Amino acid sequence: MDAVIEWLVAACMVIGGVFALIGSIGLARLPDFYTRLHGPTKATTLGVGGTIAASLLYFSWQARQLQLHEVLIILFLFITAPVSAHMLAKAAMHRQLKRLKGTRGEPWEQ
Amino acid sequence: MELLVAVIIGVLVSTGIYLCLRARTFPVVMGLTLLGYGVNLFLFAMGGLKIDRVAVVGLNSDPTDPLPQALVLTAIVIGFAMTAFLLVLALRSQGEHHTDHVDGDDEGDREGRR
Amino acid sequence: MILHSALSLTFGLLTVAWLLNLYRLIKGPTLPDRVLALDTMYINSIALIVLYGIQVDSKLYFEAAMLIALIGFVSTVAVAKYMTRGDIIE
Amino acid sequence: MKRWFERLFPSLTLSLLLWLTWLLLNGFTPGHAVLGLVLAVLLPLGTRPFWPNVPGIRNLPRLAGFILVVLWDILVANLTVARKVLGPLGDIRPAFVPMPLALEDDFAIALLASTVSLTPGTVSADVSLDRKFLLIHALDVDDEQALIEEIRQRYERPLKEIFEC
Amino acid sequence: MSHWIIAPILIPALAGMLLLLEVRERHQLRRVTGLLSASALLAVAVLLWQQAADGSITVYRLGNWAAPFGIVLVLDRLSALMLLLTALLAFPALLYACRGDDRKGANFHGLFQFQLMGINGAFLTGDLFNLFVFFEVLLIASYGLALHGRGRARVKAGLHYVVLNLVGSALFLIALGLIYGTTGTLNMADFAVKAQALSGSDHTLLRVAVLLLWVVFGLKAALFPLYFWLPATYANATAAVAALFAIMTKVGLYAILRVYALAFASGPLAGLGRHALWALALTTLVLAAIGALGAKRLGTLVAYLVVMSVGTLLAAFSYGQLQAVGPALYYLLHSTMICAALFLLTDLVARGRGEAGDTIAAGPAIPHGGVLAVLFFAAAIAVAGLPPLSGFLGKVALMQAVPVPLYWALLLLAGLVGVIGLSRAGSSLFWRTLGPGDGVRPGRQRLLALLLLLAMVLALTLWAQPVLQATASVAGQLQQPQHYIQAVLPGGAS
Amino acid sequence: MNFAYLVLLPFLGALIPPLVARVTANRTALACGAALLPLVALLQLFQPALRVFDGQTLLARWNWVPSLGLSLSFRLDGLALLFVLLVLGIGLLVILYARYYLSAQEKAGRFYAFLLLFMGAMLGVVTSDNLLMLVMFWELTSLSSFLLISFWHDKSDARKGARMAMTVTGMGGLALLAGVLLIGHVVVIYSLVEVLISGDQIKASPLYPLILALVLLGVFTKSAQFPFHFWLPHAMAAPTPVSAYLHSATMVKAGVFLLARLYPALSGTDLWFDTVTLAGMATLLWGAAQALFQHDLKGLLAYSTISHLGLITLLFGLNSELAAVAAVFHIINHATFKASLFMAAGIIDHETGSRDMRRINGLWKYMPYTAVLAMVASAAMAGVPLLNGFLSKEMFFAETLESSHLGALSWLLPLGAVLGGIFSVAYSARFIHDVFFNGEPINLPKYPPHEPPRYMKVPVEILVALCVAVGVFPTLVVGGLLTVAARAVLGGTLPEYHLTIWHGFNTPLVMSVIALFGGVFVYSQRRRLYDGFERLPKLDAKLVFEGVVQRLGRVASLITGQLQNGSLQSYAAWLLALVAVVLLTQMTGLPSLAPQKALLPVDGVSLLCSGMLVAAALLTTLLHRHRMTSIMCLSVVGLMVSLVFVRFSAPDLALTQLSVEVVTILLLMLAMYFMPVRTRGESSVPRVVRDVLLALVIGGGVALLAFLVMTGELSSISPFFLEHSKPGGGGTNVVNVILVDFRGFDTFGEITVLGIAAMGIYALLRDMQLRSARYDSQGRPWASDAHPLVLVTISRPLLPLALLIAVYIFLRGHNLPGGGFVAGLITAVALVLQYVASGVGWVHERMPGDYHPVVALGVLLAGLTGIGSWAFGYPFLTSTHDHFHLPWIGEFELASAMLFDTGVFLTVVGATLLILANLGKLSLLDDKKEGA
Ligand code: NA
Ligand code: NA
Repeated sequence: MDAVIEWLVAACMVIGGVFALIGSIGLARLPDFYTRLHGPTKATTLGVGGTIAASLLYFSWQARQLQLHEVLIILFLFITAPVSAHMLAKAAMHRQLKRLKGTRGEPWEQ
Repeated sequence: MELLVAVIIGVLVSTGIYLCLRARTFPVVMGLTLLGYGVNLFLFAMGGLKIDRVAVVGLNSDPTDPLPQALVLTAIVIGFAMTAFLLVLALRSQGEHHTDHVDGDDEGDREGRR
Repeated sequence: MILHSALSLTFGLLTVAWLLNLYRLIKGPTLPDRVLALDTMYINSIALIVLYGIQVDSKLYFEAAMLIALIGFVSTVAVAKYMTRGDIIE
Repeated sequence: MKRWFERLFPSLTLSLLLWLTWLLLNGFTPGHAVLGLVLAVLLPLGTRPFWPNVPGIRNLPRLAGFILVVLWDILVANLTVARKVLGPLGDIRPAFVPMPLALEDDFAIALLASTVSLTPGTVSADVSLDRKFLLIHALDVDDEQALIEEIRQRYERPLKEIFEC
Repeated sequence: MSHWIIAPILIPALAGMLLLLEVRERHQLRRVTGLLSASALLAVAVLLWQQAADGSITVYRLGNWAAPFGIVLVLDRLSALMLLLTALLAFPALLYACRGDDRKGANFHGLFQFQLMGINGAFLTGDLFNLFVFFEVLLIASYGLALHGRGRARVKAGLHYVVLNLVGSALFLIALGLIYGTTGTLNMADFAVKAQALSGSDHTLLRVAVLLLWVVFGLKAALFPLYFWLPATYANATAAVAALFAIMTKVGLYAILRVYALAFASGPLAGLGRHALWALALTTLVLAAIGALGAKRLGTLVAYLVVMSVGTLLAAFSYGQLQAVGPALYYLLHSTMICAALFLLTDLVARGRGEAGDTIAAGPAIPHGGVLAVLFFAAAIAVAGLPPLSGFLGKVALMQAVPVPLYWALLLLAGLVGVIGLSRAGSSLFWRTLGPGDGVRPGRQRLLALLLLLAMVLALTLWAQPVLQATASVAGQLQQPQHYIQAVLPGGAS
Repeated sequence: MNFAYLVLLPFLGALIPPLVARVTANRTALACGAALLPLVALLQLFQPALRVFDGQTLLARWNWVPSLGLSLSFRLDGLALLFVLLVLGIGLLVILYARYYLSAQEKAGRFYAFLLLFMGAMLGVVTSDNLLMLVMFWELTSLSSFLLISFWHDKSDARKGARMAMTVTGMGGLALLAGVLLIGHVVVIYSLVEVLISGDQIKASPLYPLILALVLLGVFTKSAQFPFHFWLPHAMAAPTPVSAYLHSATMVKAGVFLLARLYPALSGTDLWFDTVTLAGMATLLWGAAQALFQHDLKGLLAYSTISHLGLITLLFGLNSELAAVAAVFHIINHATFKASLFMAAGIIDHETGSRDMRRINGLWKYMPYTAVLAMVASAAMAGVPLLNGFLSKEMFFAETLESSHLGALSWLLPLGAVLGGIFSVAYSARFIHDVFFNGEPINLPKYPPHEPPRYMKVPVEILVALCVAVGVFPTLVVGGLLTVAARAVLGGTLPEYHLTIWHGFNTPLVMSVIALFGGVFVYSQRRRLYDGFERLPKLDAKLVFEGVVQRLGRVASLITGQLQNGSLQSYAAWLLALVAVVLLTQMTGLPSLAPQKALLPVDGVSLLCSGMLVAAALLTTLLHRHRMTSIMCLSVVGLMVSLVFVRFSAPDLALTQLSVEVVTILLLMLAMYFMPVRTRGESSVPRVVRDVLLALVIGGGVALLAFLVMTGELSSISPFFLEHSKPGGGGTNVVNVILVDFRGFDTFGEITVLGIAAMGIYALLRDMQLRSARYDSQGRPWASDAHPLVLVTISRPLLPLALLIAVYIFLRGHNLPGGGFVAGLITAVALVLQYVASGVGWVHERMPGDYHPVVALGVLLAGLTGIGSWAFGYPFLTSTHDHFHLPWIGEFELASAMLFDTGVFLTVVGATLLILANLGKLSLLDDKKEGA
């Protein structure tokens, strides 16, 4: 049983790390600001989510008792991170940042 | 690790001091903030570095020195108050002098005039 | 044991992520890019702190991570608002 | 009786959320249950003027379903977006997609915008000043209309049911 | 148990908070609150001086924690004397401000009270980090006060003052860190004990720490090359504030004296930095005299006189085995009072001359300037060290105590420079008149405040002997740090 | 009545004239008021004078500052009596004279007050038994002289003359002070009683040359001895009564008085002879020669005074007892004839409106009576027989002949004396001839001149009468006084001397005759001499002095300007350079850098984190001109520092740092609205090099210090805290217990700082004028959406959630990381978020916008918690804590420290909001956005 949980914790952790990395790769690699904006959402959701899951499992397993308080981190992040992204998108549109060629649709006047 | 922290402190203090010596209020504020970080870390380091030895009674057998931490806390708060004051003062100065030069005149570098 | 390896691996992944954030922060080219990079760095730090908690088997660092999750976005919002309105409190 | 209850809990959802949060943080002990309850009453009461238009939840089971859907979408979308990010960049077809809003409540609109942003691949970039449109930036989309329809189906309609109907 | 010892901190703190609570800007109420607090402070200071005068050292353990673990307040003769001086200065300064200057900006009375709290705290505390905290209290309040009112010059000077002191605070923390890192304590008495026992690299580290402390205190005290901020700051501050600031440099001097007397008057680290302080003090004296000679405004001239007094005092402090401290403290009392009086006088003159202000040049005649001229003449005599006022007595006392030709020469030359500068200023301001101007005559309340300060100078002259005996007793106590240490650490060092 | 009270009478009397002047403008009444107390003093002097004539020395003494050796000690011996008589007698005459001299418009009350002030000071000088007291009165004479010279202070000449006089004599006074202190150092006591009998001790002391030099500096400046004579002619800008009184009869005699006074203590050495004689001779000749060429009546008299003072000095310098007697005698004589001459000059000035002898001619015709008086006095000055000047000059000639001190060059002395005599006769002749004869007056402002009012002549008459009386009956009139005075000077025994008019045909008489005829001859050659003098380069002492003072001022300004250049960068560089010096000088002596304990191993994450921190710090610095980027980099630094705290077991610090970080960014953003976004580079290369060097030295030094401390062993007071935290403080989080209990007083101060900062900021922000940018950094108008829907809607319900977290953080703080400060910051940030999202107006509709009371309540609560412990008999801030048990809920603990922490919480919330909200409101004053 312990080994299973240990593997589970490890898996969650690594998944989290991988998605955090992918998000940051997106941030570094994607061609314009608007596409880069999609990167961090990964880090937020699955990246942090994975590590939180790992932590949750780990401490519950350690204490032999469900420890859910880490969920709050995810909760807060889910509340706040979209606001950041939204505001940044507005800022970018206001600044009329260059879009990737071929982007369909128009950003709005701010 | 101690060396690493020492280097960090050194860099923070150096950059802080360099910025404090600039001619505009903004870099001075930035410099004082950096200097503040450096000094706080310095003060923090005075108790020695320990990993995962939080000074909570009953958690660790060999807890870290709590006193420098308390001092740094006080220093952080005071530093924040001072930074805020300086920043507003910088604005005030700019309002009065119509420049953000620390000496209130915008004739560029004073050394040229000597 | 597996946990230890996984921790090391994840730490490695996160630090590489950090480096990429720093790269974007330096490179820019625009201010929104930099703010985004900083924001991401903060979020990656949450993961890092949580992992560190697992590593040292301590829950004392949880609040730090929670704090970032709760109020870290305020600075991003402030900068974003600064960019669009100049005036963040109006 | 009812009015007394409403006055004590201007928003039951919020109070519940606070109480749960408190218990999550401190553990499920009797003492904290009481203290959490006190806080769950006092804090919303004290900050009542600050959230004038947060609507009550009319359909709790629908909310649970909605959350599950979103979580599932996040998981799936993450995988698709990961492929895009790691794959060749020439393939991606980003677009700004203005989506007409059926929601009328501010809070519901904000929740929709947040949901859109949370699911990888889309970011809600703006809400028109008249609250009639949501501007979505999508990382890779070939049919804007399909995207709009999907969002409408999976998020907007449930939200409307949860808050407005 | 007696709690009087903490009253000099709590009274202004309480008054400050009440003033902060008073949001409706009822000015008379604010003035009454401020003046009541200042009067109460004066009463308490007298009481505490009486308590300390018999040589007893009172220790107040905050939180009931024994030194060196908790913070202690220590009342000895030196701290009692400084408290008394502060209270004596604060009342007239506040009285002066209450004639209208207090309304030239927000929160004047609150800031004034907190300034007093900081100063008194610095004089009372027996803990080095707590000293830092009170330094910050008095600094942040002084920033606010220095900028009270309007004016470009004031803002520029204020900015310089603030930035330099922020750097100073950073240095202070470094020094404190080193002190803790080497001696493991923050209590002054405990530090004095432990400092003696250090060796090896800790010894060097402690030297650095203490020298940094001297730099920090020197910045507050306005020592060369750290005084450059002072003339502009003081000359541009509101008069009552400048008058109160006359004590500020003395806080720096006090800190040097306190730490030095406690830990470095004897033992293996004896005389740490003494020669450097001596040299810098004399340089300060010279440069301040030069500054006074070249001053173009009366306010600037007075500010340089403040710096001159700092050089004079610090040189005396750093001479020999503290044997000149008694006379130096007398001179400290004198110079604080007279410089404060001169700042007020400068303001009255500037008001009387209207547009011309305190510029040392021909200007409009001062309405009813005769009184001011007489007072200026008297104050000039006192500050230049001419007979028969306390300046002369102080100088004689210092010269007798510090028989060093260079010191004598510089002291006398500085006096001469004072005579030249003040006579030039006085004859320009009062005599080179260009007919009536738009100035106003000095009001009664302001004159009263000024007269109170001058009366103290007169008292220092008439009762020079008892005062000198008192300062000698202060010095005597300082020369026996073991009593202080014994009182703070009855069970020995930690 | 004790004679010492006499000295105080004039000081008291100084109060009378101003008081009288308030009642009446009557000049006679004023003069009477002024004369009253001096007259009383003079009359009261009779009794003590008799005792002095009996050979007694009267002493009186009050303690003042015994620890300085300063007492109010008075002595009345012969010398003092002589001077007291001069001061009071001539003083009264001058008051009488001034009654007529001053016009009705002049502020006579003030004049008399100053005059009496001087009189008191001068009496103090001459009756001092304590040398320190003597110096005090000495300086007082300078000060009162300053007031009197500048009596007509709307005249530039008067002001400058007064300042010059005071500067020169004041400087002398300071030197004298040093000299006196040195005497005190040698003799231990400042009383003349001791000093006068300790002459041998003083002269044997290695300090003697220094003492002599300093004392003589005082003497020479006061008595206008060459080369310090230049101030005296310019003091003639004073009203003539002042010139008559201070600058001929009394004050300038203070110098020679001191020579006489200290004669037993200091004279008798070669050094004394050389300096005093030489200075006297130089002054005698220079003054006499200059006097002849003065066209100003008072100028002539002034230089003549200088010359005569030189004569007296020379006599004292001769180290001969008889010479000293002659000197004292000449002091008396000079006082009488010179005072009367000044008064006469004043009358002439008064009646003609001019003092220029080139215009004043032939006054004999218009004011014969005055002319007679002036001519007699002039004759006395010239040393004409049957007048007092002749007698002392004879003695002077005789003494110069007696001295053999100069050896083969001894003849120089009589030669100089005769030369001086010749000039003396010449200028006296000029005074008589050029004024009263020599044709008709030219172009006088007042014409024709008349005799002055009757009583204006009385003082002159009295003085001239004295000149004649002494000249004819010396022994009778002045013999006794001279004897006692000279005895006081010489300290007991007197040499044999005879005050007779006729000593027979001897060399001095021949010298007198030569002087008389030579003088007349010189005067007859005046035209040629004047022409020659005109061709000499002129040196106006006043111009020179003013020039020197101004140049000093300029140089001083220049030096000051160099250091005090108004540049913050330079001030900061000085400060930091001093720190660098400390570090460089002290760190060289470090014994070893080897760590004393095992170092912690480095791991990859820490290394990378540090690397990023360093990079971010460097970037913050390098990019500081691109301000927003710099701020972003600074944020990274802040984040990394927080992580360092996490890493090294300081979660409390991490929490604090993180929340402060957010508030700081808010602050910076608020400020950036008004600040330029970018600036150009403006530091020169040398400046950058300097700053980099300073930064490296200090940064390196601090790093080294940190390393040494971290790797050293430390035994500190901390174990106490770990041990007592739970039992004593009732909390397990030791950091928090330190903050709210062990060192709660620090925290009390700290929150006070925060509160004050908020107050100060509020004060600064009020009526601040700032122009905000109308366009963003790229020149576009600002976006129109001030309150984005998503932000607004999400922020609002976040508030209760954040408050809940704040409560959580607050409550656990005592036992686990957290506490009032962090809780306060979370609350503040949540509230500020409302401002950011919904605007000031919206927020203030929902809660009061003035945070002053919150701050005050916070600090007050903390303070009152502290005071609360008084009720239990414990000191301020003593904490208490206890466990409680509630049914159903369980065990919980309450500590008074939590109340204190609530104070912290409130202060932080209040202060942060006070700062941020008011800074935010700043833009409301500036209506930049239309339709926003
Ligand atoms: Na604003
Ligand atoms: Na003539």
